[in-house]
Amino acid sequence: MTKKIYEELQENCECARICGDYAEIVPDSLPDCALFLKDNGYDYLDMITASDHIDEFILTYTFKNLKDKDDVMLRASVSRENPEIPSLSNIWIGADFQERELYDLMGIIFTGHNNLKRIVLWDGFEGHPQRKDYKNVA
Amino acid sequence: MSLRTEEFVVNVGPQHPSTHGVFRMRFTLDGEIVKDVEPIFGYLHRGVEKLMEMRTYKQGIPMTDRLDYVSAINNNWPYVLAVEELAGISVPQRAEFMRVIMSEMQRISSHILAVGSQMNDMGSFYTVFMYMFREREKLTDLMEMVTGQRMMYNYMRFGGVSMDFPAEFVPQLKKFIKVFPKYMAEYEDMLYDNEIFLARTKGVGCFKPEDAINISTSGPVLRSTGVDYDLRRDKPYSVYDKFEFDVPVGKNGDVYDRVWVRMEEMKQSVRIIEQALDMMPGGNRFCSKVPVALHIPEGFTYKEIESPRGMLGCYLESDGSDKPYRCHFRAPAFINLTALKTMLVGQKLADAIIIFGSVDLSMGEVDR
Amino acid sequence: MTRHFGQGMLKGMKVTLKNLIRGPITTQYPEQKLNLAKRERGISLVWDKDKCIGCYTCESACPHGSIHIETESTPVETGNTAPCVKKCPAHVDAAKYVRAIGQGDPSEAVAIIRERLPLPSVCAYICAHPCESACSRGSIDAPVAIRKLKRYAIENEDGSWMKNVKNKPASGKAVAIIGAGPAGLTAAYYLLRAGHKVTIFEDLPKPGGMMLVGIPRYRLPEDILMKDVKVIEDMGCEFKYNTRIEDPQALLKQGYDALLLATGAHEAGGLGVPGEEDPRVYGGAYFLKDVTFGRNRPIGDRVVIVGGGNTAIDCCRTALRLGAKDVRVLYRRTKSEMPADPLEVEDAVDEGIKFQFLVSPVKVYDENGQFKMECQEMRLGAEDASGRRRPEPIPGSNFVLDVDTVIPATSQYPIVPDSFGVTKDRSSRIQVDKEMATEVPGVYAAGDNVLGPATVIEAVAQGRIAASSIDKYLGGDGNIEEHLAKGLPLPEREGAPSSEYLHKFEYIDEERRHNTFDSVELSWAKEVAEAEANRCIRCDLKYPVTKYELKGGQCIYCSLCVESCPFDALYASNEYERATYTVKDQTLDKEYLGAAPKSSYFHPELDETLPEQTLLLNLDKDIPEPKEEAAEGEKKEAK
Amino acid sequence: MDDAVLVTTIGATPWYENFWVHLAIGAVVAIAFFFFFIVMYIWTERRVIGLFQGRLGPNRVGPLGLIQSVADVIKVMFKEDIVPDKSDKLLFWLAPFMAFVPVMMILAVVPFSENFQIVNLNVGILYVLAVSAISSIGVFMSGYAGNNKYGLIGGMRGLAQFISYEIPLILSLASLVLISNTFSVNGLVQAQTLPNILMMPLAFVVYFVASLAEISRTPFDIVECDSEIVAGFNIEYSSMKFAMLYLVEYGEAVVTSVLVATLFLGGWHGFFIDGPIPLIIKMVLVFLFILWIRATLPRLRVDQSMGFCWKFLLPVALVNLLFTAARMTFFPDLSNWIVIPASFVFTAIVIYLFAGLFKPGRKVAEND
Repeated sequence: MTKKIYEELQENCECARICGDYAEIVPDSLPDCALFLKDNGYDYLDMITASDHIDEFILTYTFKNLKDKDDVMLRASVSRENPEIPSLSNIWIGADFQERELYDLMGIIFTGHNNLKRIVLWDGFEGHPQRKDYKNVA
Repeated sequence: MSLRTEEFVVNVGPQHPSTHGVFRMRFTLDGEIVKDVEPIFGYLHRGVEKLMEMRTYKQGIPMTDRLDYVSAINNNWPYVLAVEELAGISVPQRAEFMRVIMSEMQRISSHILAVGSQMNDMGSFYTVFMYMFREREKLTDLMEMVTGQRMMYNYMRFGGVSMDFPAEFVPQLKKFIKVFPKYMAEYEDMLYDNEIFLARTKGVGCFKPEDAINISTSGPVLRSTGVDYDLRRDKPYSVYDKFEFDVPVGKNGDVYDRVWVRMEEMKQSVRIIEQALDMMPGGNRFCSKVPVALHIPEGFTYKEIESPRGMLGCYLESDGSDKPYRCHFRAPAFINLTALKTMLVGQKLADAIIIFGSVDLSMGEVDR
Repeated sequence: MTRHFGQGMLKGMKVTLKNLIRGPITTQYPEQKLNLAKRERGISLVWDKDKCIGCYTCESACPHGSIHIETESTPVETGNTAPCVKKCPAHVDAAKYVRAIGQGDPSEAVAIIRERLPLPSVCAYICAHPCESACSRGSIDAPVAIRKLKRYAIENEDGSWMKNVKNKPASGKAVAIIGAGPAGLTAAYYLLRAGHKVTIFEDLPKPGGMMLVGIPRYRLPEDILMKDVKVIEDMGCEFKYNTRIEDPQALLKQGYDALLLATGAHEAGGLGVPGEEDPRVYGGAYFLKDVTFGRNRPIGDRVVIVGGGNTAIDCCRTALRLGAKDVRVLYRRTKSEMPADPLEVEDAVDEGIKFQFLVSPVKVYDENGQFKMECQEMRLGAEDASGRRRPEPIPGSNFVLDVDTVIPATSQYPIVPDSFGVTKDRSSRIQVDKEMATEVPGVYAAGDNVLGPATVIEAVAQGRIAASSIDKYLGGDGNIEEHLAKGLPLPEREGAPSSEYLHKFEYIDEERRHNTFDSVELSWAKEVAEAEANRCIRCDLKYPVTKYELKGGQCIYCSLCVESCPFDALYASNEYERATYTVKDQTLDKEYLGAAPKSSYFHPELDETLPEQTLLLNLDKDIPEPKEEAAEGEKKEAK
Repeated sequence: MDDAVLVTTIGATPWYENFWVHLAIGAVVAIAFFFFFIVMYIWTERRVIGLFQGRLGPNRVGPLGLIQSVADVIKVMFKEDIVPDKSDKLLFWLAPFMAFVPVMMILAVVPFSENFQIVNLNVGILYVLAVSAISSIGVFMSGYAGNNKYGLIGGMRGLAQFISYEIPLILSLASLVLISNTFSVNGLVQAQTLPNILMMPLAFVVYFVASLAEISRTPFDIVECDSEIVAGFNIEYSSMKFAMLYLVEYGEAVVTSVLVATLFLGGWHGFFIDGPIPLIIKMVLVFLFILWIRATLPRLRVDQSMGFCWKFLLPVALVNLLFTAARMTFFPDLSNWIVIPASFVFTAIVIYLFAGLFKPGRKVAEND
């Protein structure tokens, strides 16, 4: 019994596909899906993470509705050649550091992020250590 | 002739008495007023998430201790919950209660450290810090009695906990719980009415609820602004739905409210421990039988618990082998730090240090 | 707005003054800590030389690879029995025969099996393999597939075990056995070996008892069953089929000197709810028996099986093979508490059978032709005596299922008519003493009619005991041991046992699996079986450890190794204080530790290099008798 | 004994009456007194604050750790003397002396007993104020010379605090001089048949709080607050120079407690015997009270302490001076029994009225 919010999400952002307790979306439609959620009470961006599945990166976003105590999960997959996805840091300031960390460790470029530099590693570091194919260059 | 003034940059750098760990902030100061702050991370980055991909599930448990080393037991919980859900392991009732008791004790000792070092940042030269550490020492003894370790407990296992409570533990814990509120009253005398404490904390580092939600802060930082959200009550995991406890919520999100929320949470933890001790079933089933090198079918899950610093989550992906495919921890302190800029800019240097201390971060979790 | 003119500060200063008067409650020195439970975990590890068998488990369990072990390649006999042998009711020497397969000699393996088990082929297919649950390799990654290896052995053996069979001279006595189930056949085999004449009375047309009717053909093909029975027939046992004995004691007067009742437990338990006498409620055991003889009633498309044991799984997979479209199993507890064999449950799930947990039937009724069953959701409450959590119904959670047939596979019980003349307990199981003898002299009983519904291997074990006591009763010495194996040299092993996690079972293709009763599992090739056999860490042997080293600096004292050791050869000692100094690499050994009673340190000669303790009390000086900290703390608070 | 006249003839008086010999002996006694008490104060502070905080304090070196501070001083002496390269070498070298010497010079005026005083200046009070101002310059000089941003901030804060708290200090002394109409310190002590604290409680409060700020002790130790600006002015110093700056802090504590004891608690007047012993007892009591404050209170922010000085201490000191002047003109020879209760009541009224001015913390939306 998928949640009501997912049905609404599917009507508004046409590219969302519901499976079980999370929604698969196309990367470019991420901002308006997020805005849609924000207007319907899911205004707390909980977590952004990414995992490297060799030919693609799967990004997972979770949102919370603090009033009705409900969670929503969005997942988007981004190809390995150009790992681009619109950034949420202008809607949620909380996304700023998490996106920079993913850029730093996973090498995913968040378009529209105003200060996308390495957060955890020093700037001269080449390569993205969290990737599966990262050979220890040093 | 106009006096030419110039802003200068101060590195409140990795070696600084009140950065609670290896953390550097580059302040641009105009005299005493902070114009801009730029946090610099990475001094304690050990790549825990990459290391966990090279270890089996069980070998990953001691790694999670090293995340937020101030409240080590709470780190095990989301990881263990995630693995239990993916592998379909059931946890006996007694183990659930043991987990609750140990993590609530850990919450008290973590809040003690937070409030104690907060007072020390304000200059009361370790006095309140020392009194609180006297209590923390008793708690650490109790923890050592159960787990054998004082800091890196490595206590939780998939399907329960690693060891049963020894016989002397429960009476000692009951005695501690009876004595602790008296000591708490002592701290409150020293804190709440002290004019200088009020002068330094009331209205300092105000933080509006909308900002708190927008910056997705969590834990005492979020609750001090008036947003009433606590995972233990709103999205109960384990056996938290069996206890009744109330969630302290601040009014105007300043340093005073954060200290008040932490002190109240300590009292609520004592209440939870009392109820847990009564409700704990007897017997000696503290863990269900699970092989050491567990093989988990393909899948992913995201589990969250309420750690003393906020919502500590573990996103786990498994691919059927005995090693996690991807394990990401949502570190509450790391995300609370994004609130640093909105809180600090415009404050004085002395206030900036206290506001930064009230966010209560532990660098192991921030840098991972 | 209260006026602040310093009264708050004074309150604070009162507190500091109170603490000044209270005096320094500084953190006590560890030695003075009173109630520290004597079980500390990770401070310094102690390794027990004689318990350790060199299985390298702790080395692989350590997250930081700080344990380094070197063992000799030739093992040593230790004489302690492996856990799998202890757990097997018939004490089949599983460790030995798995080693034999590992050394590439399946016929030797069959010889070892046959020393304790006369029905190897049957057990190779359907044994409940309690040995695998006790396998210490199971606590590492996954147990060794002992049953599957037994199957590989019986398929590739050349029957060389027959050569050193020794039959005792004919004793001229005759024994009558009622029931050709596992217990009966085992007893017959050993009594024939002991030289007695044996006739078996079976009321079914074919031998096998529960093995024939209780277990569907896709699990146990008929030719495998007949292979074992033929061995017993060739030994001269006389089978009388389709003869139902009403008064067995009368046989004692017709020239039989002893009697064994091995009638098994064929009666199926009911649903236990109103409306169950409807013909569409088809008892589990009867359903399987009718399917075996091809005389089962049609079960329609929607079949619901109630129960969680092996019988339930057999019924649902059989129903699927009979063409039922929607097969569903209801069980009132959860998946982890199902008594059925987890591998069987996995196979059922693979075949598309739906499982619904925490559900139990309320009543069954017929509504204008459509058979309906009302069920209720359950919730697991507190744990009862047996450690399993008792399901409690959730009021108002009833829902109705449209079904064609309901198969209750909850429990089975034996039927022992009074004419047998033996005392029975409440659920009509025959009371026997340790020697399997009933109170009537010369009359013995074994198998499910004594145990209630149990596994084949337990029936075989009881059969053995009955055979030796009957032999003693008939004047023999009661020793039915056989020595068939020729004995192989102990296997060499360099370093750690193979750590690859095999466990690959191949099955026949999907379509054959759903419609036919062919055996589901395919057998293994030679190298797959030997690879699996070499995963065994040989608990009854010991590869003496020449070097056991713990890198002190690298060890993080998480004690995962202590928990991973299947033989408790590693434990954490509570030398609290000394371990805090940086410790160079030490070779750990229990004797070494115990050497210097005073110094609780790994290396006694390291003691001199230790800097003189300033902060902590010197261990040699007598530590002041610590006063009861809690009470004294209490006194202070009360003051 | 009338004022000593500066007699320079040699040989006319016996050798012990000779001025230069008298001066030499006095100097030796003063310096011995000064250094002995500095070392004792260091030990007392660490020990007493330890006891306040429920711990033992140094107890390893010598009986009860008495020789601990001596050991510290010796240790510090042998440390390497690092001079930062871009620092102002001359000022860097001069600063410790500028800070340390004036503190010692104040002792010249302090009367240890009826007739033993190194120099009996008749303008003793002015001399004390003038000399103590110099040491504040030394502090700022050390902050500036070390070419360290923290040092600079510490120095600036120190300068601001010393200058602003100088004024209430002078005004409270002025009211003292009014009563005993003499500037010489010995004269003041002789006039104190009853300790001045009873006659002038308000002056005592102002003087004590102002001198706390002068020696930058909690709650005003913003000069060298280690939680914000690491070590304030003496951050770049090591070995001998650091020892000097470290002794400056305790030297000022010794000098302040001596001055408070002489000016307000009746100097060498004792119940049974006069002379140095009651003076030393009073001095130690005053220092213990300072320690008690240090163990409890957090520190104020820079602007709060300036605000406190200008908005609270200064008006109170002025009102006190006005009240004393009025009393001396209209009823100069009022008996003590009326003066003491009247001045206590007056103190209570003034503090109560002025407390309204000083609300802790900024205006917060709700009232707590």
